[in-house]
Amino acid sequence: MNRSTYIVVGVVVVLFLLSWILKAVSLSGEDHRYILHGFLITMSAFLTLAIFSFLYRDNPFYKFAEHLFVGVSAAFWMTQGFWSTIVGNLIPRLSAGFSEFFMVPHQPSPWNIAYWIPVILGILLLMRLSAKYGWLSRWPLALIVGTTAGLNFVRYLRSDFIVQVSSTFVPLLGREPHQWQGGGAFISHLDLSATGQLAALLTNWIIFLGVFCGIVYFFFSKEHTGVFGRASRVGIWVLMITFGASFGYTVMGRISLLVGRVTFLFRDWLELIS
Amino acid sequence: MKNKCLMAVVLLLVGFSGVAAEEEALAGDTLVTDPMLLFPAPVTNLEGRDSDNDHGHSVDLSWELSPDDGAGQRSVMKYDIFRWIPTLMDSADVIRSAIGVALTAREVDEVPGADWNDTLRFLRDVLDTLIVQFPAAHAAYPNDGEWRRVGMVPSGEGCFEHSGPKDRLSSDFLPDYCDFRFRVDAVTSDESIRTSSDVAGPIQCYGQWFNSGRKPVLVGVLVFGFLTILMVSRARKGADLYVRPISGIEAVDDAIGRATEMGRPILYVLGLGTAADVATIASFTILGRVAKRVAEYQTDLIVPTYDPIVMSVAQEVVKSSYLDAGRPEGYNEDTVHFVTQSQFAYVAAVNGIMLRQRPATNIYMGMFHAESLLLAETGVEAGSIQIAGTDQIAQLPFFIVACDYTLIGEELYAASAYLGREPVLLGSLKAQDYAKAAVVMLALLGLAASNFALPWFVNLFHVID
Amino acid sequence: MSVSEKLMRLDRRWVFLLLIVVCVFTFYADFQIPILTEPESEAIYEFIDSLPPGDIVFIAIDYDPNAWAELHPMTFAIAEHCWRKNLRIIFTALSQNGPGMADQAIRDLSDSLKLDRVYNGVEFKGREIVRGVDYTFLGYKPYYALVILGMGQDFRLPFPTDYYGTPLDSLPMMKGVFNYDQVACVVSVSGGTIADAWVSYGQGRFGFPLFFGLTGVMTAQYYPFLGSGQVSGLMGGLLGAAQYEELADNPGRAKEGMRVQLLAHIVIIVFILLGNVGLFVSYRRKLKEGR
Amino acid sequence: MKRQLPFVLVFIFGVFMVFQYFAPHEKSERIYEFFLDWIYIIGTFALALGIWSLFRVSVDKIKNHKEAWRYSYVTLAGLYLMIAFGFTQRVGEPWGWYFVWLLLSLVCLGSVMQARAATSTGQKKKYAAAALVALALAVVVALLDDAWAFYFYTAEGLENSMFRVFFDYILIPILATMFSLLAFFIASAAYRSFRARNVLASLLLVAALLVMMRFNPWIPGAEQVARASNWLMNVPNLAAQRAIVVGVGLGMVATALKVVLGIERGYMGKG
Repeated sequence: MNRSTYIVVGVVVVLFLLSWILKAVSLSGEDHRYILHGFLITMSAFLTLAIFSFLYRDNPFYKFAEHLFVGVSAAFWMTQGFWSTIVGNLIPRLSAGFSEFFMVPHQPSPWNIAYWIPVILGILLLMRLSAKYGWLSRWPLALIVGTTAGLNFVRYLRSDFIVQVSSTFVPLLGREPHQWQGGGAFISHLDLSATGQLAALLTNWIIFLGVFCGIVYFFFSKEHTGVFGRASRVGIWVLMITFGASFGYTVMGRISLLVGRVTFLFRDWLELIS
Repeated sequence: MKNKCLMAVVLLLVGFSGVAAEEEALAGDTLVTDPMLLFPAPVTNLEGRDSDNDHGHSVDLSWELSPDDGAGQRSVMKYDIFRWIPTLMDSADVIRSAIGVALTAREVDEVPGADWNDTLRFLRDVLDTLIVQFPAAHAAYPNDGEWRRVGMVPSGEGCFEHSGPKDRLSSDFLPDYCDFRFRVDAVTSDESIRTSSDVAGPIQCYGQWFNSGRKPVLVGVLVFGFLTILMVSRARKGADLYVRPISGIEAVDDAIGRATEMGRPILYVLGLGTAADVATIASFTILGRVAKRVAEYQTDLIVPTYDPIVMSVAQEVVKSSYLDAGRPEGYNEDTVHFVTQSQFAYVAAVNGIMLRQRPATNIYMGMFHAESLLLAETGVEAGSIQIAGTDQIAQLPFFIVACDYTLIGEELYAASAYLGREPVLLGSLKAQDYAKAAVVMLALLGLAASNFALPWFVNLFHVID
Repeated sequence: MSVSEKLMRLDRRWVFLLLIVVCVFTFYADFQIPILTEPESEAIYEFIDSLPPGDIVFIAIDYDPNAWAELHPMTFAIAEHCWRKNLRIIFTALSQNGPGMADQAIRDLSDSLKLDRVYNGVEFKGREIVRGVDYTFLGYKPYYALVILGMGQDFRLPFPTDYYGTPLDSLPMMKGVFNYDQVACVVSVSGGTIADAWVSYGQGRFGFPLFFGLTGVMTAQYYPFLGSGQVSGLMGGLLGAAQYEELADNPGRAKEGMRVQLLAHIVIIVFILLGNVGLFVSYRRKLKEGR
Repeated sequence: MKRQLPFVLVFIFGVFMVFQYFAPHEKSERIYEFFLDWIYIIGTFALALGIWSLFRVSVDKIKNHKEAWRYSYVTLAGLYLMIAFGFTQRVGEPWGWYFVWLLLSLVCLGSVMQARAATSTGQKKKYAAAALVALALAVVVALLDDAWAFYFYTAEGLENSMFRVFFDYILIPILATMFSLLAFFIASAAYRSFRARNVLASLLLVAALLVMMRFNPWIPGAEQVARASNWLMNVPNLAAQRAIVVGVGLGMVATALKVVLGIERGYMGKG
């Protein structure tokens, strides 16, 4: 760290203290722990700016915020997991004794014995820390992967596959399904207004062809040449249009997040706007 | 202490029998027979049967509307559904409420003692013994039991589903395998003017072992499973299977080479998925391949992980790749390390790695959410070559914009097969393609069907849950 | 370095700077912008608007505080609309860090309902919003998929008591309300994969009308469900919320936010155009040199 | 055995889950619920692995003075503090010596680190001594001060206001700010890569521009742009999404099947 760095750090520290004091003073009216809260608000403002400073370039403040964030969040999730899952979910099922120790209502049931299995598996998982019995940790993995794989197998077959297929059954000849009364009727019913039958049909056709070409693009076991190639080319075009569109669509959400932060800085910290 | 609790329970029993009595007054079948009044015609053909495709505890009732439904003076306003309930079930209810009281008592009890638990255990045993006797009690119809209203439907409706929870502790628990008897009253605007139907029953409810509504899925499972197994076995026999080149994957090897030349590490990000997510599983296979190359070229590999289980699996994978490459000594436990299970803390840390250790190549494969662009843009800033692949459609645009190569959706899964070049994996890829062809075919047929009035075909795909 | 190259190789920090400037500027500038509504959000508005008083709307506040900026406006707009129409609401908060925020939101809402207001020319008298009568807040339970399934059986399975510990049976509005059958529609305002669960575990199994309020990034992903009829209408990001506010004639956070949105978008568009101008010019030069 | 048994288990569990989907019966339901619970519980056990790994890496950084090693102290401090908050609880109204105690215990841990990292035995001794002193003081404070207490046996810790405070004032701000960086990155990414270099890039560009202008009331033909972008989101988007979803869906189904059948084994460490 060279001299300029020290100066910058020094300035920031001074500003921090200044903000703390001012904040505490301004809070001292309404709440009695104003010193603590002054510090906390200043702290979160500091952290916010530290992260933003990353936009300029990597710097000690960002490093500080980053490392703090990692440590705190890791601990947060572990503590949460312990209390909510182990104590909240498992202990009451294991034994009355444990439940009393952890002061959670015991839930007796003939099936409770089954809850020792995850405990054993969990311990097996920890085995991976030992070089000798590490291989035991594969059993719990087997349970997790196996069950989820089985679940995914049917769930996606149903929701992503069958439903989506059946929903491509769109009318391409008439406004409503099941109403093909032959060419004459079709022509006579055709109206050309923007919301009319023709428009609806065109939409359906485009959707259908889009899906078709898209699926063609995802064919792996056939060379993309000739008609097939052209179809897959159209497919990738459709994909690109979609990606462009949803990119543009997302911008808005991201800006709102920024607004949220700026609001915090200006209203809660600097109190420049009400 | 224990006696105290039991006292409380006993008191409760007394109190509740009183309540039960009041209920009777309300519920018992009250046929006012006054010649001056015109009673509506009763409903006919009252039928009940166990509801389909469920776990039991539910009965479907249906009947033909009373002729007076919605007709002038004697108009029927609603139908009351009655079930014959043996008194035994009341005592069960009492026990249940006693259990509830005991539970709350244990909550507020400042010194939690085992005796509350004993009481609860005792009560639960009593409840179980009672529940065991339910079928017998129902069989005893019409002795010691009474008709209770279990539901009502407005006039004009000729069906009712009488269902309860499967939890035997809840008050409206509906036992399986009991001979229920039902009766429907046609009620006029004046509650007291009603006509009862004939009694329907005995009707039992029970759970099914097959949900017939899901046949289409079953067919799908069977067909797809068969297809895969067929293709894999063909591949094992050594049928050569073409897989079109996937640019992103071609690039991986060059990227590793580049990193070696520059003497800079390779960053492999497995994303936010759990070890069971398909994307992550595919990513593991790719990681294995990358790690093998890295081991051969003696380049550094950094794999920060988000999920501890993913971490342990990834360690397995990398370790065995180093073994395959014949450089077990080159493997270091901390190559794959855990960061934190918080999305943005993870991103912050990975961004830090990118800017400080300056990896020559960043590979993102797996499940990504909002962090995708944060990672990719920082990677650009750090001047790394970036290869991404995810099945999260929402994140594809960002990878496509910010990375040099992107595996779109299914390409990620295909990649693992393409890399491994193992016939079995290629075989299953082939199976997927056939399935896709089938999709297109079905879609075309379906279109034809839906346009030329063949609803039965469309209905084949209708999954009832 | 030539002008065209400059245009193409601008340091990205200029973009950042300009964005910040715009963002801050809008806080102080005071101007309004018109909002154009779209059928996706109109679908929701019209459905809710057409419900008779007393019907129950199920609003799932399925997001964490970090999606607050985008999704809160939707929750506010819809809930206020419902209450102004004397509909009753069941809230849940199926997202881990959500409940506290949801609770606060409900309080704020019921305060704002005390005021008399005029929407679309209709005069609405302010009234007291009573817990258990006008709404029930069920709160949070882990494993949302299971919760959604459970509520299909009976709300009392996952939530024997509401968020404040009151047994559901002792809440007036929950009398005779057991599961989705008694609910007019479900609106899931969601910032994550919970939306999927609502489709596959909720609507897929119990077939109620399902509406989504989604963050901008998710929206595109959920259009297929709109097409396949599994979802009956959706609001995408702040714009969706603003449209609802426009429809309900209830300008709030979203319309406020749209001002920043507009300027920020313009900034980005301008930069994109600059880049392409640079590209175009350099092409032209290459062509010239080619000759 | 070592290698095969896991795959047998995967097969059994996988097949059961498939079976369960078709069997609404109460018994199959119950087992299904068990499995779901188990997974969460095992996952929590795994967190311990993670924390251990994080700890090891940080300590290693400090020991070998790797890149930005000083900051690893911050990580460890954060880790320790948050866990401490999770298991302690204020009893009296003021915090008493709580923060002093935290500080002392931090100092203690810090000096232990230093002692381990130290090269010369002299330094080692110095740090070890410091650690012991700090530890002793911390114990004394913990014993004498009754304004707060350890809670190893109830979730009271989570009620500890400091746990909440750290969540609200440390985690949430950083999290939200990291998230909001996206606003900038999305802009720079758009500027850098939305260039009409070739057909695909142009399509990307045009679509994006159109959608980004959709609610801009000041451009000519705002109505039409809005309608056009709406059409983009509804028609081509719908088509592409569906194509990808079908592909991805199939891929997932296939991979799931491969896993259940033990064809895909990469995830168990056989790259």
